[in-house]
Amino acid sequence: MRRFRPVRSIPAATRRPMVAAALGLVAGTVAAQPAAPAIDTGDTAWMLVSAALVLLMTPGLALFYGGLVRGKNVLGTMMQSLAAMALVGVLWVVCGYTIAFGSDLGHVVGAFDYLLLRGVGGDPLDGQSIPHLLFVAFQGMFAIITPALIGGAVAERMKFKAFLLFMLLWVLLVYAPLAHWVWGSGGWLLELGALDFAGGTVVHISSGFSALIACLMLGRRRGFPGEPILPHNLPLVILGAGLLWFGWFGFNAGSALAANGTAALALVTTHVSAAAGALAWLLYDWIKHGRPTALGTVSGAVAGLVGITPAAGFVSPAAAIALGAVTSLGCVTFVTWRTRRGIDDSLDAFGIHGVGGTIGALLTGVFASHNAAGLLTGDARQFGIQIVGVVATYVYVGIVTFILLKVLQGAVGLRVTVEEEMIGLDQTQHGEAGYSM
Amino acid sequence: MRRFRPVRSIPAATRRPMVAAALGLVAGTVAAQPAAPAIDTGDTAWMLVSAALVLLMTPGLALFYGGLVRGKNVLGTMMQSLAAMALVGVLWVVCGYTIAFGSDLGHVVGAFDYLLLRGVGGDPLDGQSIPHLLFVAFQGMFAIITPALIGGAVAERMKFKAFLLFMLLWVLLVYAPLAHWVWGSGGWLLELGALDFAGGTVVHISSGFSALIACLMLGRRRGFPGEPILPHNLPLVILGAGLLWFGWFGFNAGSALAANGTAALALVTTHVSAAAGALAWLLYDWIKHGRPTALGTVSGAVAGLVGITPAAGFVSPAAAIALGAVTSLGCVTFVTWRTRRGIDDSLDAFGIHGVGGTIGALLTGVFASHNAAGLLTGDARQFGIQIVGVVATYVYVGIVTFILLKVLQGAVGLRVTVEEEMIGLDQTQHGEAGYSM
Amino acid sequence: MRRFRPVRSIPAATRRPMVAAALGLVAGTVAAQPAAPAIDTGDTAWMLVSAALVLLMTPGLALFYGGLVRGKNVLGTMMQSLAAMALVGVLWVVCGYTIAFGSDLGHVVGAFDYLLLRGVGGDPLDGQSIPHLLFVAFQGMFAIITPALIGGAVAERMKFKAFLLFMLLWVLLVYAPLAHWVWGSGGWLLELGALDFAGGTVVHISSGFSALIACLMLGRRRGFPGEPILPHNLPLVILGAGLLWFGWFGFNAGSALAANGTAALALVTTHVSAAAGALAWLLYDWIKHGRPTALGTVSGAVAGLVGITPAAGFVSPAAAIALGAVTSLGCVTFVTWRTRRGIDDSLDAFGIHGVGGTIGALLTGVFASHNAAGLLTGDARQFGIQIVGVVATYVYVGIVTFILLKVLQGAVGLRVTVEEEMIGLDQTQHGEAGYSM
Amino acid sequence: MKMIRAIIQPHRLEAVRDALTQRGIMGMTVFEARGYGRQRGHTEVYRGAEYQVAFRPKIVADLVVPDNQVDDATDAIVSAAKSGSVGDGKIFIFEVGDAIRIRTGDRDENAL
Amino acid sequence: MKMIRAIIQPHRLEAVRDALTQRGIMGMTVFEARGYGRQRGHTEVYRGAEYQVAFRPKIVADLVVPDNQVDDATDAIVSAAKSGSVGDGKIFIFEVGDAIRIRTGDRDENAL
Amino acid sequence: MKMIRAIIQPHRLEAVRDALTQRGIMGMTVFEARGYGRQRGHTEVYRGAEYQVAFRPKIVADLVVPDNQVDDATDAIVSAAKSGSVGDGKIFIFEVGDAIRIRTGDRDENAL
Ligand SMILES: Nc1ncnc2c1ncn2[C@@H]1O[C@H](COP(=O)(O)OP(=O)(O)O)[C@@H](O)[C@H]1O
Ligand SMILES: Nc1ncnc2c1ncn2[C@@H]1O[C@H](COP(=O)(O)OP(=O)(O)O)[C@@H](O)[C@H]1O
Ligand SMILES: Nc1ncnc2c1ncn2[C@@H]1O[C@H](COP(=O)(O)OP(=O)(O)O)[C@@H](O)[C@H]1O
Repeated sequence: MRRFRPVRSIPAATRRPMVAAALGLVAGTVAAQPAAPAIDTGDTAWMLVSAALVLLMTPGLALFYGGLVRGKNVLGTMMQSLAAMALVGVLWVVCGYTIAFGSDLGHVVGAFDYLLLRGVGGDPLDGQSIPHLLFVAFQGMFAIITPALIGGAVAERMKFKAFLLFMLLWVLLVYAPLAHWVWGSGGWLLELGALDFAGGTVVHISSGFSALIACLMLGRRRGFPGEPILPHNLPLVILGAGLLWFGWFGFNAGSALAANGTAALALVTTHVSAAAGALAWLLYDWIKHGRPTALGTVSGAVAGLVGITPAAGFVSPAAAIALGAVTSLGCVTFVTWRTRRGIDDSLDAFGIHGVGGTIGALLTGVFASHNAAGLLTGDARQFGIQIVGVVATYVYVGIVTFILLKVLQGAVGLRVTVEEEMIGLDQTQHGEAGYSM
Repeated sequence: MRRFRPVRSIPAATRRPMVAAALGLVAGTVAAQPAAPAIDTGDTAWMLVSAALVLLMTPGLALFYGGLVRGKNVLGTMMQSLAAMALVGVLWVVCGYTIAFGSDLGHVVGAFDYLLLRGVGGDPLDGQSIPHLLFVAFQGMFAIITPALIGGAVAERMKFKAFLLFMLLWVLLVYAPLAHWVWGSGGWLLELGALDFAGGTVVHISSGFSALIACLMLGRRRGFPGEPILPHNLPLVILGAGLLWFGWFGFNAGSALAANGTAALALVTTHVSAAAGALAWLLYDWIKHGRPTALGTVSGAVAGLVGITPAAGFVSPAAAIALGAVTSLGCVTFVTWRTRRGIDDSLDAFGIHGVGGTIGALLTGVFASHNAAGLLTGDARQFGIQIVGVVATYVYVGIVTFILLKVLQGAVGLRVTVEEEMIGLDQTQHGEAGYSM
Repeated sequence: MRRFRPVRSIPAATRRPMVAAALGLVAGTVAAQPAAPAIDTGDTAWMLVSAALVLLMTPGLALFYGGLVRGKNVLGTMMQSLAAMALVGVLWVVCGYTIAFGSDLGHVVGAFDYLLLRGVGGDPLDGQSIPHLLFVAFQGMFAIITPALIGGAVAERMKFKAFLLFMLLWVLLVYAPLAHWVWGSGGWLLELGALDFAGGTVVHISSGFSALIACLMLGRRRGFPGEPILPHNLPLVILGAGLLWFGWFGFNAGSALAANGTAALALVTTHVSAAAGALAWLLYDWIKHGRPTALGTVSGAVAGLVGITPAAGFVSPAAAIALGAVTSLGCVTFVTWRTRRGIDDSLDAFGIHGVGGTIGALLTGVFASHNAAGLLTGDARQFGIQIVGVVATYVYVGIVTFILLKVLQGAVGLRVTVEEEMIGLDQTQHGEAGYSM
Repeated sequence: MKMIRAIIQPHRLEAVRDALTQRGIMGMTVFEARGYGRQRGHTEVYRGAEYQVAFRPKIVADLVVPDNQVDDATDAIVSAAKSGSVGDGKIFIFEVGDAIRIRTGDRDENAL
Repeated sequence: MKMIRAIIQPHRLEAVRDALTQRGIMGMTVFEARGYGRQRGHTEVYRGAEYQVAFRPKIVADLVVPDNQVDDATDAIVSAAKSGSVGDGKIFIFEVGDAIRIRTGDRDENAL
Repeated sequence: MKMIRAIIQPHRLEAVRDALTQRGIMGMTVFEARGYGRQRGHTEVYRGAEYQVAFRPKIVADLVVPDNQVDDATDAIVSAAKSGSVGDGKIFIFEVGDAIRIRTGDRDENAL
């Protein structure tokens, strides 16, 4: 809900001022405010924490992914996340933010007015109640984890150099423009009225679909799917999932940009969707394979978290249960299918983020009932808009990612040698070993 | 301090408005407030974070417990906590909350008015300054970790199916009613004036005593106590303890339900009690066994955290040091004794949570001096009330847990086969291995 | 920015009230306030969280250091951090706080007025908007991690008893007085106008330089530098670094003592400095050794975090990028040199905290532009003051640490026996094994 | 002098050690290993797919004994490690040419 | 009866096992180990310093076979484990004095 | 051709490898293991209880050498691994029937 179009049918009257304050889109309210909008310490406190929580998700992802690969690739896999923190951390401040949130150019991209954060200070943006700098930081954390998610599809075989360059270009050419479309003032999807509370399209579909393209272009890992390639350390995976669940409260409830009822709603829906997703996959494994697995449980939780992301501030807790369970079952169905088909989306970056993000984005248009309306609450148009948003994201992300990878393939090559793959990325790409005696 | 009876002897006059604001129990103040109580963004920010912190405690517990068992049971042990997140996460929203906090039925249980959170929204409850939904979320995190704690007593041998069903029933029949007694408006222990700031009886005694009953009914692990059964991964245990200490700030200081002086007091007492508990056990090991152990240090910290839980907002920092140290030494004494007696409370769920919770609940009636008074501050009656609260909890929890387990024993069996126990729960219950080459 | 001297050249007029409110040093504003300064719930919420975040850094450090040593010393290394939590947690409340923040005695130390937190309650200190108790807690977390940092230089060979006694005396005789100099009302460095936003001198230089002295007095580990002594578990190190980065937001942005624009600025500068530090070391390794390492990346992040600590609220985000990169390259240069020279600062406590803290403290005097001015913004005097602060810290810390260690060497001995060192500290000092089959 | 290599189920190690100690046979060296034989591997589930894991965890215990203790030792091992189901493991016996105790330089059976 | 010890590159294990299975040779015990020979160790970077790590990870597979299967088995291993570069590993062959299947008490080649 | 198995204290591995290298003996394979012999196990404390842990960590180094290097190698190992206290470890010597270098197919001593 960085910025969404408040629909006419906001249910509780009490919510209106909150929405207005958060968004500054209701003319009257804005007019009523003094010229210099004030900082609210409570909102600021919550957003300081939210930024920190979202940052923590990337080390959480590093653990989640790192535990899933074989021991010889644990550092190579974690390094993809670490490099995102290092590279995109800097990049966002230099020019990423302004491409996404600079003043609108043709509804598709931001201008360079905030280059190197020129003019960004402690005063809030119009309609916000937190320092502008804090908004930059919060958004910057999203820009870090999104490309890091892609690593899951290309794990155990992609050249580190290629991945680093890919992230650099992808954040500038894919992520930042998409963020502008959906959340930037003037962005065309925002103006169209697409609902994406915390990044179902911008974060999950974009990274997921890029991941699918990347893993198809790279090809399968040696040994896949013939040999079992099993996680080397599931406790790390569980820990990573725990940190993701925890950090996701900042991701989703923080997207209210204020410590208010919408944030509380988003926190509750996020939590129950994760729980329902975990429970659904746990039961699926039990029924289908005779045993409930730990990896299934945490995968289901992440699927539930992905699914609720676009919907968090728009749906009721009861709807969030349904949404989480449906997303989780959708993901496990896809994941089973892609494994049978021999598609080596190694850690299911598309299988969970792409599929889950798509389901979530569409279901947002079905279940929306708070701050907006959807199919079930009588707004069929919203569902159509959601489809437009999803399709546009797939198309744009697909084309640009494909071109980027083609260029990099020619320039530096995407894949390590067979020899390097067999020895492992830790030693060959990074000169280190994850574990020593 | 979700809801406590403010005693006559509140020491500092300055604290009264805070208590009143937080509780809405002082008639005058409430009257002075406008009809629709307002949300405070600072309080809301703190409670959003607190809910997230308490959620994080359950993955923390998974690591703490998971590291303590043998490698072949690490996932089985962590799955008990994960399943609590999945199952109780959903259950709480569906009907757990309303059983605990619905409108009072005979001082013992809540009615079904909040079924599926019907009517729960962004507006605060009377006397609170945070969205009602946020209160639900915060309370829901407590309902998750409490049954997960029980897993520590039955680790490495209980059927997963039995544990899952047990949690389901236990949350509805034991936890939710108890929460109503102590924190629900109209609950009989609340009305009696029992002090339980953040869950000494509701969380720790209830889970601890259930754990004791469960481990006695299940019997010992094969090899216990003859063979040494040692932790397979102490760094995981330490990490888990670190996350617990961190999350406990949300648990205890969050129980002030506001970002105020009481929250600050609870944060300080929680911290120093943990430190004192750690120090006491460290020194105990050193004196008794010649070497200070890492496991002893973190066990002492957890004991200190448990002990201060009912007292956090009621005692001075200096009293918290005493309370933490006494609780820790009480726990280590019991734990040593139960091991000699051959009681296989495997990870000391009763030894730490039951014993620590009992000591803490009683000492609350001794040391209370802030927002309440105790034995040392001249209110002997409070100590009596504390005893009543403790005894009532033991009796109710004991009876219901025993019946539940008997029923489950007949229905699905409680314990895995000898063969399964020897191979390990990870493979036999979950079809996975914690670690692979 | 616990307390800094607001310089004449505060750039944005809007920042003044915030500074004034946070510091209570602008007479007019204070006079305008009512007699009893009010608590701000938003500021309090943020500081509750900040205290929790800084506490989490010590378990984070335990993992960071624990993963870097050999498996036989993992618990011994983590115990240094755990013991800091236990011991200093209690010590701070008993007398540490009052030595640092009690009423000024001769500009060098605090009096005993706050012994056992006598008179410290929920009301704020002059010029603050958070409960006094919360300020105590926040400061107490700094006092825990600082001595724990020293452990990195003496890892794998120092007697636990000696380390414990050393921490006890060092906190009282080194840390608390230094904190008084820089942040205590009346402290001579504060009065001189030294800038140390969150502890570049107090935390990093003090621990780093003590670490250097300690490792020189202890001598090298057996086998160093001839044999490779490599980290036994780099995923733990990466996890620890992730928790440090996360917790550092509390450390630095919390040092604003309020949820305001300065906190937001500090959060952003902290984040980008960490990212720039990580990126710089990553590229250094790549250019110098042909491969970018995971350990280098996280070491660079920590270096960037250390470097920005004194500067966080005083510099622009763009300057923070430069500061982070320069600090990181300074650290890697020193670390390479000290290894060649055979100095066994085992985990680079001086190499990162001492060197990084020194660079950061000096660059604060160069880049300061927010709430203060530095060399580049026309205040050469500030740079001189920074040098005075750094030199005074080195001299005082050096002398007292040296004497303390000499005394302990005579009294209990500093180093374990050769036999114990070869078997490992886990077994010989703590009677435990980190990992079992 | 012979080396007896016993490949056993991991949870039988304590029992085997006890049985040997009871017969006065002290000293062994133990390895973690993975084995594969007639015993069917087990199935692991990984995100909706089942994988056959051929290797199962085993403990390998190597003990060097004088010739006259070989039967005693193998009896002890068999009795303690046997459950009757596939996968109980094997014992292999090797000739040892010489033995040296590093501490003293004692050789041959004196080194044991 | 002989024990064949194959010291191979870790990533060759699955191929070796397949090759043996194809020739009907079942049963082996596998250890993780570290080896050092002609193959140059590798360099690890640790905070600005380079260290030569002599030992490289290896898999040791021990399999006991009847005398008449030794050549077949070694052929299978060599063909599956060979890449042609230094470090491919070694095979060593040992005489086995006796074998016992713990489950049944079968001895000698019947125990395999 | 003999296989020398040295069971040593873990912290002696580097010294042993150096001593062997100095005498021109290259190549060995090293395992982590746990041992139990005369050396008393150690006590571990677990929440107020003390447990006797019989097994202690050991390194097992297997090296195959031509017959004429056996004495040289054992001398090197003994000198580097000896501290004089119980637990220093053992050396066992086995006859090796054959050796093959996988890379080249070289056999016997040429394979070393
Ligand atoms: N030919 C062999 N060579 C080496 N080890 C073997 C051989 N056959 C079996 N083993 C080891 O013995 C273990 C048990 O053997 P298996 O055939 O599964 O059961 P059983 O011994 O009951 O017949 C295997 O897991 C493997 O470690
Ligand atoms: N003499 C030896 N004794 C025991 N193991 C050896 C010996 N020589 C080599 N090895 C093992 O074989 C592995 C491969 O040997 P190496 O000389 O590096 O390559 P190659 O076999 O291609 O000549 C080593 O890493 C080591 O584990
Ligand atoms: N009979 C044996 N068979 C196999 N390994 C043995 C035997 N005796 C000792 N060992 C190994 O040698 C190690 C050292 O033996 P121990 O008796 O403790 O000391 P020492 O060699 O000094 O007499 C043991 O830990 C064990 O690994």
